[in-house]
Amino acid sequence: MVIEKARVISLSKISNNYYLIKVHSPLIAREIKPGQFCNIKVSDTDFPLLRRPFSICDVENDNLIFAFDIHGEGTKILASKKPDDILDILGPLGNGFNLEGSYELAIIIGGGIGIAPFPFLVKNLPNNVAVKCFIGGKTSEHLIKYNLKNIYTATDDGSEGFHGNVVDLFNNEIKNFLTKNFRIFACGPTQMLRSLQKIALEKNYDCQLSVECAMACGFGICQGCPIEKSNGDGYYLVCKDGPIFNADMIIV
Amino acid sequence: MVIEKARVISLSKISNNYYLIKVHSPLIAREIKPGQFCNIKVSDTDFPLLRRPFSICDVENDNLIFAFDIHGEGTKILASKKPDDILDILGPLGNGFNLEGSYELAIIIGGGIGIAPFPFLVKNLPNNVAVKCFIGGKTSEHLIKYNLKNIYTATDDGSEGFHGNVVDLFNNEIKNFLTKNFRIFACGPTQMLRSLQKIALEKNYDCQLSVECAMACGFGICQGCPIEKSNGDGYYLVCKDGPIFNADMIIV
Amino acid sequence: MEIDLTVQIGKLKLKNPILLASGTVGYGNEISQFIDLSKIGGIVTKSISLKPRKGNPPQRICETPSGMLNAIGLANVGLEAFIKEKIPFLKKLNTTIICNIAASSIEEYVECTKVLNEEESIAAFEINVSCPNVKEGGLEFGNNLDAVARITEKVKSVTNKTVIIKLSPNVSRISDFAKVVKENGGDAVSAINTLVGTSFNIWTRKPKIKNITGGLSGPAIKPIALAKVLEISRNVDIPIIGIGGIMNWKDAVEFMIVGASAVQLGTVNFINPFAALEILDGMKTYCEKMSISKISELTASYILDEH
Amino acid sequence: MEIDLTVQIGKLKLKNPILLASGTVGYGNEISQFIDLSKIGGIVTKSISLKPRKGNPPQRICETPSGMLNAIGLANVGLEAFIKEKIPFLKKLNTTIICNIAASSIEEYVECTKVLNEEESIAAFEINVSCPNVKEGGLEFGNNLDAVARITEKVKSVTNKTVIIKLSPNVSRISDFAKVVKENGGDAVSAINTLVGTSFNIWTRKPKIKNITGGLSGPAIKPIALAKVLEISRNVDIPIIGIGGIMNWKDAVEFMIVGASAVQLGTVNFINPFAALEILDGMKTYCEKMSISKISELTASYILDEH
Ligand SMILES: Cc1cc2nc3c(=O)[nH]c(=O)nc-3n(C[C@H](O)[C@H](O)[C@H](O)COP(=O)(O)OP(=O)(O)OC[C@H]3O[C@@H](n4cnc5c(N)ncnc54)[C@H](O)[C@@H]3O)c2cc1C
Ligand SMILES: Cc1cc2nc3c(=O)[nH]c(=O)nc-3n(C[C@H](O)[C@H](O)[C@H](O)COP(=O)(O)OP(=O)(O)OC[C@H]3O[C@@H](n4cnc5c(N)ncnc54)[C@H](O)[C@@H]3O)c2cc1C
Ligand SMILES: Cc1cc2nc3c(=O)[nH]c(=O)nc-3n(C[C@H](O)[C@H](O)[C@H](O)COP(=O)(O)O)c2cc1C
Ligand SMILES: Cc1cc2nc3c(=O)[nH]c(=O)nc-3n(C[C@H](O)[C@H](O)[C@H](O)COP(=O)(O)O)c2cc1C
Ligand code: FES
Ligand code: FES
Repeated sequence: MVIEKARVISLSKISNNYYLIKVHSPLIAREIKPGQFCNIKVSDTDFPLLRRPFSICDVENDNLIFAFDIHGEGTKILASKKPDDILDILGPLGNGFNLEGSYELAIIIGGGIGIAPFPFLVKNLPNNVAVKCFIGGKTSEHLIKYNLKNIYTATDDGSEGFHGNVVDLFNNEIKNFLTKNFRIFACGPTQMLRSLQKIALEKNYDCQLSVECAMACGFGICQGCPIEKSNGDGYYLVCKDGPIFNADMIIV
Repeated sequence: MVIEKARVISLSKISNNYYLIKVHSPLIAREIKPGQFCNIKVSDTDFPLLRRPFSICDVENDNLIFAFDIHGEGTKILASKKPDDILDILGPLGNGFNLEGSYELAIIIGGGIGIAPFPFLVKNLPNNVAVKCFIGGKTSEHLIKYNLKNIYTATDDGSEGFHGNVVDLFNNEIKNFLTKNFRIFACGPTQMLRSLQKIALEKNYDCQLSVECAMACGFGICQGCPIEKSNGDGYYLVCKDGPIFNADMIIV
Repeated sequence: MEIDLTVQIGKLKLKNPILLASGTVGYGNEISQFIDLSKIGGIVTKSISLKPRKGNPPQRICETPSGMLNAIGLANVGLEAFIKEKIPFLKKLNTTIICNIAASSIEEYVECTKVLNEEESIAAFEINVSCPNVKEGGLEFGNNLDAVARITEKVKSVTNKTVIIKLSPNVSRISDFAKVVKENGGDAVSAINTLVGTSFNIWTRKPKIKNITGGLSGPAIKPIALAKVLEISRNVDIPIIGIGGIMNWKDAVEFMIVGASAVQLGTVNFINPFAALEILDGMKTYCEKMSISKISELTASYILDEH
Repeated sequence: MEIDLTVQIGKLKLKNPILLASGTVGYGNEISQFIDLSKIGGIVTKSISLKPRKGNPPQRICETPSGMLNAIGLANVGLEAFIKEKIPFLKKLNTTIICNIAASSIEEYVECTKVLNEEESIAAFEINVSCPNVKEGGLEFGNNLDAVARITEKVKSVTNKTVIIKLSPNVSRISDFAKVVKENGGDAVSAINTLVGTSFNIWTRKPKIKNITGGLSGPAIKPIALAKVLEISRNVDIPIIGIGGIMNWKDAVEFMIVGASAVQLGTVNFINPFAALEILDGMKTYCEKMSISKISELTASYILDEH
């Protein structure tokens, strides 16, 4: 965990209001693992006050790549960055995905910007593991396929792929993979994670969820990011104990 | 008095930490008179909260030119503007210099960034009026001669011209002009205006001072910018009754 | 879709919930060069005192993070000049005029109200008991329940117009003050006035504001103001005018949701004199989106899943 | 030039005036990965209560203009685990440990202090009477002079270590509270804790913070905090630890000028975990520039030309 003043290399708009930002950040690039995140100060003034958390989307040598959509003030400022601007980045943070254990197939489920952590995850999967990507979005405009393969798409408006939400799509297709020993990696809106969690628990699938919540510090000192333990005994901290949790650990 | 979204045409560093910014602002350009000022929102966020007042330095057709130095957050942001950025400008504000009446010679006295209002003033003087400019600064680096002629310089460190402050320089030279019917226009640090005012009142010179003070609105609704009347009966508002006052009207 | 924007403050019916806050638009003349004041709910005049006040010496204001401090010192033309010089102009604006009164004694409040009550053009009174400069034996009226009770009762006894008491936020339980206002016949409360703050120059070690302390306003105080309005709304049944850090229509809606029947815009006028109309438009669009036909339905529409 | 950075808080001597505020650095382990805590004045632990508290459900925090709201709900490991698990680590940091205690009854304050008094590594106690969650019959201790008086007196009676009472800013006259602290034997006060605030989602009409209201911290509250510290400094002769919105060394200096003997850094730790050391360096340079040989000379060095 370090703070690095990272130089912006490029900012590109991938579609709709989704952006990719690439920054030179060797120290963090060396350390960071799939599913971890960084907490970024998007301005060098006190506005906005807090850092903004973003999952690591991809790593190219000494460069970090983040995928983001414009949500409010902070991401608006981030989207206005130009090459050679400096970003103050705190990371790597969080636990990251658990890639250990025996599974032949990685099933990725991402809703909207929720695909952000997966390009880097796919890169780091054991060689013998196959990948299927389920990607959902409001419209075809909202589907992000950056660096992903074997893609099944779902759109709420039916403008591309399955007409409906990505969890239903997954639920329809899963029968084709039941023979395989698979692990699910999912990230997206809370609603999506809830419905997926329900299925995963019923069928008790091996399933890891990347969750989001408001954060101040991102490294465990403010206790601002609780998520309820399924065992009833209090809360985990999303920034330290998460953001990746097995489906059976938490109440999304 | 209007609010105009003005496009930045150019930003140039003239010396040390002095800058010129040129913006396309036809409505204000048509209206504004020498000695008036504009209240500028330097960002499109709520930080910094208040507008920043700047004297009109020059007008070229539909363009306004402001001269400024980096003082704090607001001017730092202003100095980071790039062509095609948009500035939110409120103006013209204030009374402006009084150019009426009979005088053959305009004596300009400016300290540091205090010369800002004078290029535009000189342009607008009656043709038959001659001009002498007394310019002071900490060092030669701090002397701004932009669009000014007939210049007498003074520096605190003696690195250029008279070794001392610009008011003393003026006081030494004035004997050469006493035959003439002159009017003094001055702008600069409060200390400078005070010492000049003292002389002007003693010798009762025709003298107009451009004063500064903290402002919120710039157009008379907050009452945040008082300056004491010399007649003891309360305060003028610098933004409405000023920023230009005859030396005998106020207590600087 | 036609949205009913009118709101009721006691006997007073406003065209819409947007008011301009006292001391932030003087007597309307400058701001009226930017916006047609007949389009908004009304304007609250700069605090009027019996005699003219020249106000505090400079420096009166300074900027703070997302806020500003002011110590204007209630500079105002005084009752007489207000009636002679200001009211005639205010009338022409054909907007609702709420006259804000400040005083240093209960008698002065009563005296001012009596005189101004004769002015037909004045629709209501806002009694400023919360200005840091107004003291009674060193104690601020605004922080003293008995003083607020007496002022409300005495002022009400000399006018039939709507009386709004402007509360101080510098207290532990603002709802206790709203309660005494109600008990003593006050028609409404406005909350909040500025919070006491200061700022020092570290090189001179002197206060940036000559008066040493000033009143903090602007976005910085919005969360505090919202909590005060919500506290009143949950504890006292009295119309509330919400004030504090409103910069855009979202902020105004937020104040109505937590309990305000109308809102006042202050500091934002200094930065964006068009704010009042922009905010009004934004609120209309919001009501359409949420298919709210009467904007007054927004008031205290908060949803709290408690216990 | 060698500058004496030490400051005195009652019997407690600090290496320098920079402390980390309660609840903003947990028990020191995470932040110690960024800065060497032995270099700063000390660390104030997250409020400890007799029994563990799991804290409030999410959402616990939200950002506001130049500030943030929090309602953590005093989540903490409880007295026993604190002693068993946290103190051993804290010792290793060799920094001054100030233990912050929160409780829901006077007895609980006394009980906690008694037990923790045995821990040599604890240099002083900061008694949090000002946490919005700590109530006595619905009334906050921190807003009740008698309660603060009794807590101070009772806690002092069971320890000889320095006792600092952390005051609530949600009161009319904070100096009255500092006075009773002094009268009842308290060694110092810290000011301020967070201000009550709220924020609502205008689309769901629900509070952004599950607890409905939260505590406002960050730069937004700095002018208020400075005014509170100045008020105490001008009215009561007791050491003050200044807290509220400190982001850089200038802010820290400003707090000392208005009366603080030391300062605590809170919210800034979340944004810049190096802040404590950066601020310390900045203060040293400032002292050199101003040729101040003992940093304690800064305390209450304000210059007010009054009347
Ligand atoms: C572990 C983690 C990983 C994330 N990864 C990504 C990513 O890879 N790409 C991406 O686009 N977004 C990601 N997010 C969400 C991202 O942090 C928010 O979109 C962003 O903080 C919004 O800031 P804003 O100023 O634009 O929005 P505003 O609404 O103006 O922000 C206001 C406050 O709310 C917080 N906030 C608002 N929305 C969220 C949210 N969904 N999650 C957490 N905090 C929020 C902000 O941090 C800020 O403190 C992630 C969030 C977390 C917790
Ligand atoms: C009528 C008028 C005309 C001016 N013309 C010019 C000009 O042509 N060129 C130029 O460089 N400067 C000019 N100034 C000064 C300029 O407004 C300040 O330098 C600027 O506001 C500083 O803002 P900041 O955020 O960089 O500094 P900060 O110190 O960060 O500003 C903090 C607050 O203090 C106020 N403030 C700080 N210094 C001054 C000051 N000297 N006068 C007024 N307010 C101040 C700011 O407006 C802001 O509200 C003028 C001021 C006035 C009143
Ligand atoms: C410069 C200034 C002057 C003010 N003068 C008065 C006044 O005379 N009477 C009064 O009741 N309130 C006065 N106020 C308080 C405002 O009416 C309002 O209550 C406060 O500013 C909070 O709202 P805001 O954050 O939108 O500015 C003044 C505020 C400012 C900033
Ligand atoms: C997330 C958070 C948790 C806090 N927890 C505590 C606490 O447990 N006990 C306490 O006395 N103060 C607590 N505080 C208050 C701080 O110690 C400090 O008084 C306040 O945040 C103001 O300082 P700041 O503006 O520098 O943050 C907390 C503050 C924050 C932001
Ligand atoms: S965000 Fe601060 S503890 Fe998790
Ligand atoms: S700056 Fe507002 S009245 Fe002059």
